[in-house]
Amino acid sequence: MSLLSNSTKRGSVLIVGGGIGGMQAALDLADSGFKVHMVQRDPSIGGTMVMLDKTFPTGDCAMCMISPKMVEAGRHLNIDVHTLAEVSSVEGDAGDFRVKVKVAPRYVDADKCTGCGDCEVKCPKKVSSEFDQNLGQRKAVYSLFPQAVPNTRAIDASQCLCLNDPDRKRCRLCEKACKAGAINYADKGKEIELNVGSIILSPGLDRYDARARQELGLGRWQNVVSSIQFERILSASGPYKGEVKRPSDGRHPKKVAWIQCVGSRDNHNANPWCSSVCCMYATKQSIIAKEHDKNIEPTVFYMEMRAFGKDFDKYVERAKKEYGVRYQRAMVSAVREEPGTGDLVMKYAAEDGTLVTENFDMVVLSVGFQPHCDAEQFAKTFGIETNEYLFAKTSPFTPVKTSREGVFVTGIYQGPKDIPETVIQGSAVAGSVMALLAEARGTETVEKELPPEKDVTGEEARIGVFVCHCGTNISSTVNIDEVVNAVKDQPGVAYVTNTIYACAQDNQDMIKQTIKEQNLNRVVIASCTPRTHEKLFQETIREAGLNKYLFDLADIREQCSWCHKGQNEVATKKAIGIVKMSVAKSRLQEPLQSETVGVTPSCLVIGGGIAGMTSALSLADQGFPVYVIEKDNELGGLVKNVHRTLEGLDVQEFLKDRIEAVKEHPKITVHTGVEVKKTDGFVGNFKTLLTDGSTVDHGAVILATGGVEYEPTEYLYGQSPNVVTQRQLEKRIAEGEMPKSGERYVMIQCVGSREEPNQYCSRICCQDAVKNAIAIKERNPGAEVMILYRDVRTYGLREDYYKKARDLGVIFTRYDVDRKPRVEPAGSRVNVRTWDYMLNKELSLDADWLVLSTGLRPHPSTDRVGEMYKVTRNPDGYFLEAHVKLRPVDFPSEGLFVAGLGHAPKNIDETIAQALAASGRAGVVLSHEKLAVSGIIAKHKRELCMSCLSCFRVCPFGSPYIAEDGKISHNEVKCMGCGICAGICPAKAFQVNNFRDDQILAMIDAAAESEPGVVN
Amino acid sequence: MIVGQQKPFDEIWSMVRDFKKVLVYGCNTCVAICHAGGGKEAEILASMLRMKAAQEGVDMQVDSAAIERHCEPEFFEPLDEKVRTYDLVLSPACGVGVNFLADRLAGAIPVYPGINTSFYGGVPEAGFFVELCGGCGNCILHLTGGICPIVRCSKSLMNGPCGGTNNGKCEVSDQTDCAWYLIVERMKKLGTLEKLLEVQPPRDWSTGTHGGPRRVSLEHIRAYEEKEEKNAATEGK
Amino acid sequence: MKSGSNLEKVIASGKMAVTAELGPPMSADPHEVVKKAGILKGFCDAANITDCQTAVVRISSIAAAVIALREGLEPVMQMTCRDRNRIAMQADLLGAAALGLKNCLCIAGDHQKFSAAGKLKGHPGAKNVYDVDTCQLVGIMKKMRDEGLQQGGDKLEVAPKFFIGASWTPMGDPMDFRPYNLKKKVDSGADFIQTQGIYDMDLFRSQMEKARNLGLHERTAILAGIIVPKSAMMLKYMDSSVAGVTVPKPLIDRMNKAKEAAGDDKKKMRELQEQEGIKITVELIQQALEIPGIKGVHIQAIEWETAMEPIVKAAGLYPRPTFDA
Amino acid sequence: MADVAEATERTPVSTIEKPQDIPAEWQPNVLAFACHYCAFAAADLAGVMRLSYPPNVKIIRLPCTGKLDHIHVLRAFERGIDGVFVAG
Repeated sequence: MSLLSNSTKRGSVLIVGGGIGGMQAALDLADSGFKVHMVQRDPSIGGTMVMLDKTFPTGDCAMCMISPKMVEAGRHLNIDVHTLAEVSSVEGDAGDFRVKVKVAPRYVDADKCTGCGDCEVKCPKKVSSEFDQNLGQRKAVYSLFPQAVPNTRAIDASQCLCLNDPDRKRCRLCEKACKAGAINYADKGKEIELNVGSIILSPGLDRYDARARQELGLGRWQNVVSSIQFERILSASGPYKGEVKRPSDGRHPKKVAWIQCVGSRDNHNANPWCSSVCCMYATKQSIIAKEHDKNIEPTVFYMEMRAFGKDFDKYVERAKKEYGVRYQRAMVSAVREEPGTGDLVMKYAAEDGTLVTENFDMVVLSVGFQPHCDAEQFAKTFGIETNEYLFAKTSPFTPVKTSREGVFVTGIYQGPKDIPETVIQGSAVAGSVMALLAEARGTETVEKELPPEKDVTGEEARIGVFVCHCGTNISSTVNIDEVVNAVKDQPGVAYVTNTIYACAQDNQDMIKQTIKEQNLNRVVIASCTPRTHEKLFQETIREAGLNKYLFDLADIREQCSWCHKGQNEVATKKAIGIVKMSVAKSRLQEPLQSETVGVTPSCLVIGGGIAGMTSALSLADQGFPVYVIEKDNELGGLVKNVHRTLEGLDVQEFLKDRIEAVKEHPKITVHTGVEVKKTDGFVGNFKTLLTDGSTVDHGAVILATGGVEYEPTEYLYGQSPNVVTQRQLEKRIAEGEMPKSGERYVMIQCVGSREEPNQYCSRICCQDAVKNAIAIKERNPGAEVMILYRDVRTYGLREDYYKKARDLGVIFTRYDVDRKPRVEPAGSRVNVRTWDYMLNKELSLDADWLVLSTGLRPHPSTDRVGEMYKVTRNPDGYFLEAHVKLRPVDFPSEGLFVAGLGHAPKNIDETIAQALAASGRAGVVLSHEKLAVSGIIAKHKRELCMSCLSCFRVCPFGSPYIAEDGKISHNEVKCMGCGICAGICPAKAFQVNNFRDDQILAMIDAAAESEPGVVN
Repeated sequence: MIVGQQKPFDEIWSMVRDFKKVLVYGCNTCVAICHAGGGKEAEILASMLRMKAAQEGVDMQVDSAAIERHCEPEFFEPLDEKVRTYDLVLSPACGVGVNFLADRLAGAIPVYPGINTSFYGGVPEAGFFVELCGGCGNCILHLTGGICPIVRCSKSLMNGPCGGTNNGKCEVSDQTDCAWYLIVERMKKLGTLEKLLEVQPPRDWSTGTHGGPRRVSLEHIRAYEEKEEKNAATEGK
Repeated sequence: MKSGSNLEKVIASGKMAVTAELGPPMSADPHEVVKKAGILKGFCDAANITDCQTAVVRISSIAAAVIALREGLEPVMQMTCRDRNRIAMQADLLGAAALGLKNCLCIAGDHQKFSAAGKLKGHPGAKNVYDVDTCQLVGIMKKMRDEGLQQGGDKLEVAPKFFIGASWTPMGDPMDFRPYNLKKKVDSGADFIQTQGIYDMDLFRSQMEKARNLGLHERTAILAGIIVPKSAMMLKYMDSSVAGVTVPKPLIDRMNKAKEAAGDDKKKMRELQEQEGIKITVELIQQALEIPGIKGVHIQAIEWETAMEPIVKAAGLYPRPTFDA
Repeated sequence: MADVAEATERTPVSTIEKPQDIPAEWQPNVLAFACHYCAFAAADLAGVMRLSYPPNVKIIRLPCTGKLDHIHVLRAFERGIDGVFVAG
């Protein structure tokens, strides 16, 4: 990497696109000392993921996972979010780019608007909502979706009555409704200049518009919907509130059909690539639909079921067995609407070729991805090359680097992929930027200076209570004055008042002022939910010199006024009860210090394969010393016996460079022929003893233990010389031994995969088979190649190579798991008999070479290493990451990361991306001298404890431990404050800060004293 | 450790219902570890009794307290007067504690047991207790590879197994391992199986409860008191 | 001669011994014992009188044995270690000898919680004794007989002459320890052994071979225990939940075939199964008697004493040998 | 260590009336213990979507329902709370 010689590097980054990939990169970089400018075209960040209802394979709800990240990004001190913004021009080079950004007018002043939504209620102009895919409606003044970040409203200039009236007289109802005076019809756009060190492109993709395929009837027949529309239908906050209904007559559909590969894997008027995610989201949608409504009968029409990811095959098996989803291997030629009923008639060819027409109540088209319409211009603006399909051009060895130095790419703009891979690439780009701008780390970020903390220990409680109107959201239902009067004379309350918008800047200043004037030592604010606003108010009172934990937030909006609209008298009584409970708790609050713990800025990498080496190099470039521990006597790992990538690049060459770079890098120490003997410590402070006797102090650990190939026992492997594995075949092709003309090669897929007890796809074997088949055919067209497959899973942009193999004459024949091919020796050749579903006959093939596509297994050392670091493995023996979708590189306990085959089978480029991601995540930890420990943790009183080990056995984070003196001690750094120890402790030796038993009992007493609400 | 289980609440209520002022007096050692009679459980039991009394319309005041251990007199001292103001002490301590406090109060007020004290046991996992020793006063674990046939074999056989084993389990219940099945396996692993071939003679059970209540007096600590006791005993005769 | 009992004489004469089983009733009326003794007489050399089998209260073994003796059927009294401590045991043994009983089988006895495997209430709350176990009881009886001494060491004026028996469950687990288990009983002084019910003949042959390798077949008389099956359901029950008994599938299938043959006629179904049961018992007896080291069979026709006659005759073990006084 | 948790003077025990037939206008006073991450978040979402439900319930936020202690539930009942709802 060419390092810029003299000009100083900028310590800031521009991120184009605020989807989950952009957000992950932004948070990693901002948390490790880099200023982030995020440019987003929509009025809110969130991208495609926020439109989804649930995600596979766990069924977690998308919004619950992404909204904490959006709130964090929205409020982060070092992340500036520019919405309704687009980059117009880029100059400069890596380390120093000058970027012009055009910001469209929003017509709402972000500083004043509190997102209360009163304007939206009054706006008369109804418009079809793009977010709800035109199934629902929004107003001209709108927020993209309820949990939008920033939740400042925006006015759709093309729809607003006033903005379309040249002299701005018409309507103006939103201006009247807005108490904060935030509406500004005269808002002009503006252009801003940013000077950044690096650019990350994560613009995401568009969805294929299925109307181009008229024969499927989207846009003509009402009950044909796109898959993203069906996501909105399933979503509880969607147009139908989560009730699965037909758009035509609102009836509950019984027979629902999904049609796969709409717009993907199809050359005429669609896209040739496979969009990678449709098979899985169709399976998920059919499961979730079935969960919503038992008598839905889902059917998925598909060519090949591409469930190649971790636990994906298990998910599909569950769909079949538990949810009765019917998978029909057939392509649907046409969808007609039955006149009068709105039902849909479909024609397709069954397996044995007979034509079938079948009626369905509803049809969902699984549409794929395609680049934005302005993708070509987008690439020109940033000066990067694209491949022929307008995706950003990258190499499998540098999957997140574009052709222009300093400009990186993450997410589906680099190629169709799933959410975890996008999040991995988000952290990977962060890792790469940290390496590029290492010396500029911390130069542009700001730390907030805070006044000294007032010591309130021992003081009588003087509580200040601020009851908020939240515009009309609370005051329209709860009588604020009644609440103020009811709380005024509560013991410990020194001052009570009300505020219009507690979270607005002016009200915040008023609160700080009052704390000083009234000499308050506790603050209770009665407004909205602590989940989004607690941090904000804690920082406010901290700025007034008060310890931030002397604060409690009474939720009288989401949990009172909003859900008891129209029952004012009852809601007011309940609000009083809620505020009294907060006051009761506040009286017993004590100031809490959040300790910090030092960080040893170095990293241990276990495993010297591609993953380990890539992580080591990236961390070393960031300036951190790295210790690589390799069991064998030389670096390289499994990739040692791989010659070419699918794209034909020389892997051995690349491997040699990587090993060279690792050996020469001054910051990397390599221990070969060595294993980890014993390890101890926690994030920032690990101490590991190696088998060669040396010990290493380090702040983070990356587990890159890798995998091994499955050694087959079936299909005569080992008994006949003509039976080889793909790896052995590749070696012989590379050494020129093969192929000879006239030879016939038969390949069998899924050997040792996708069958109990290994019910998972090893993901690389289809690529290997297609790669070798193409190599054979190109070298000697006379040679014959037949591939016996169950599902060819050449996902994403690899689809081209599957087509190329077919064009070169490779014959693909399907077999079923319960009618596997049978192999017998036949003189100097091998006879393979398999059932051909198309011909409905058994084929008998004499093959010169039988090539087995063998799967992958976790490396045998995975268990031992997992045991030592107390990280769990899934039933297949692979490491279990903290969260399948949003923390695919982390482990539940801090400071531990995973990369490569140890996590799950993956291709070389995906391993490299995950390795870069692990170095990015580790970089976040190691970039801090000190790690703050949250104040809300459990505190342990040793003098009460009799070491009965109950806590030791139930703590999910392993923070209680048996100390040298044989008694239980509590490691506060590992504690997450869940309080399970406090729940079980027979001696009450554990209490969780701010959730102590006496505080909870005080709240219970307060709840009991206030009479229940009366329903009228 | 000593393991016990709280008595069913109805049984406790039927014992307590006729009293006006009750103290639930927890012990914070063994019975707390087995979540049966510690300070926390005493508080919970007191709360349940108060509510039961209210439901039955019985006027009863129920308080809870707890001390470190009920088997050492000095721990009782701080609460001695307070305890005497009650007309019943419900002690969820182990049987030792109930006896000890009852002797201390010497009939001033009744002391009722709150738990059923059961056995000396191990705690293989949280909330799971298994009996491993019967306190027979004459240990023979060296003969059986560390597995006690007296307590873990339902028939305390010294020359087992009997005819009642059912694929490794005892005839008494299919959750109970046959001790002798385990002993044979253990002795095989230790390579001393032939030791089991010797017929063990009939045991001397007098060292256990069959020999009457036992006491241990450490001469190097209380030589003087022992002399006193001997003189008192000889004078008495 | 150790005790001079008829059973001892048969064994000593080298002929195959046959013992039967007589379960005394849960009643004070002796006529049940008399009736059963009458049926069994002549078809066995001696009949076991169970001692509160499955820990269920019945006429005591000694009393019922004496009744059987009076009816001319030689009894084998039983003594469990469950109900008496060593003092009561020795007192009862002296009493039994005084009343003329000569054979005694020492068994551990079913645990009181077992109580008839749930069919009856029993006394699960009773306090058991288990002061001594089977081997130790055999040792006590040997010491009383051969040394005229009580277990505690005091002298007996006249020593009781007993033909000492013990039980053996060859296929109970741990299977590989069972031969040593038998050796301990023989070392303690067991003169004859009656095994648990045998159905899996191959397994029993391999266990007997191990017993022979320890030389036990010359030091004691091993009688193979055969339980007469009355129905397929009984066979399945024994296989699944009677400790130490495994029933090979072919036997169960044979019984099922017999049952189905009767169609749905209840009465015929019972008869056909009983006939098949007797046929199976006879086959098992013949196979058992061919095993080297086996000195006889202990036929348990539980609550079906009338089956003894057809079985003993069909097995060619009739008439039983008799000896002048 | 030997703290005597005095019987509560504040609300004498006997005022808790015995369960007779329920008078028409009687309203239950319900208390919920909700885990911060899921149940409390669900209660918020109900508000965001303006779903309406009876106002008889008040929510106490816990870091995790694992933190709940028996005494919390019993204390609620003793103080006259009519129903406790734990969600997490």
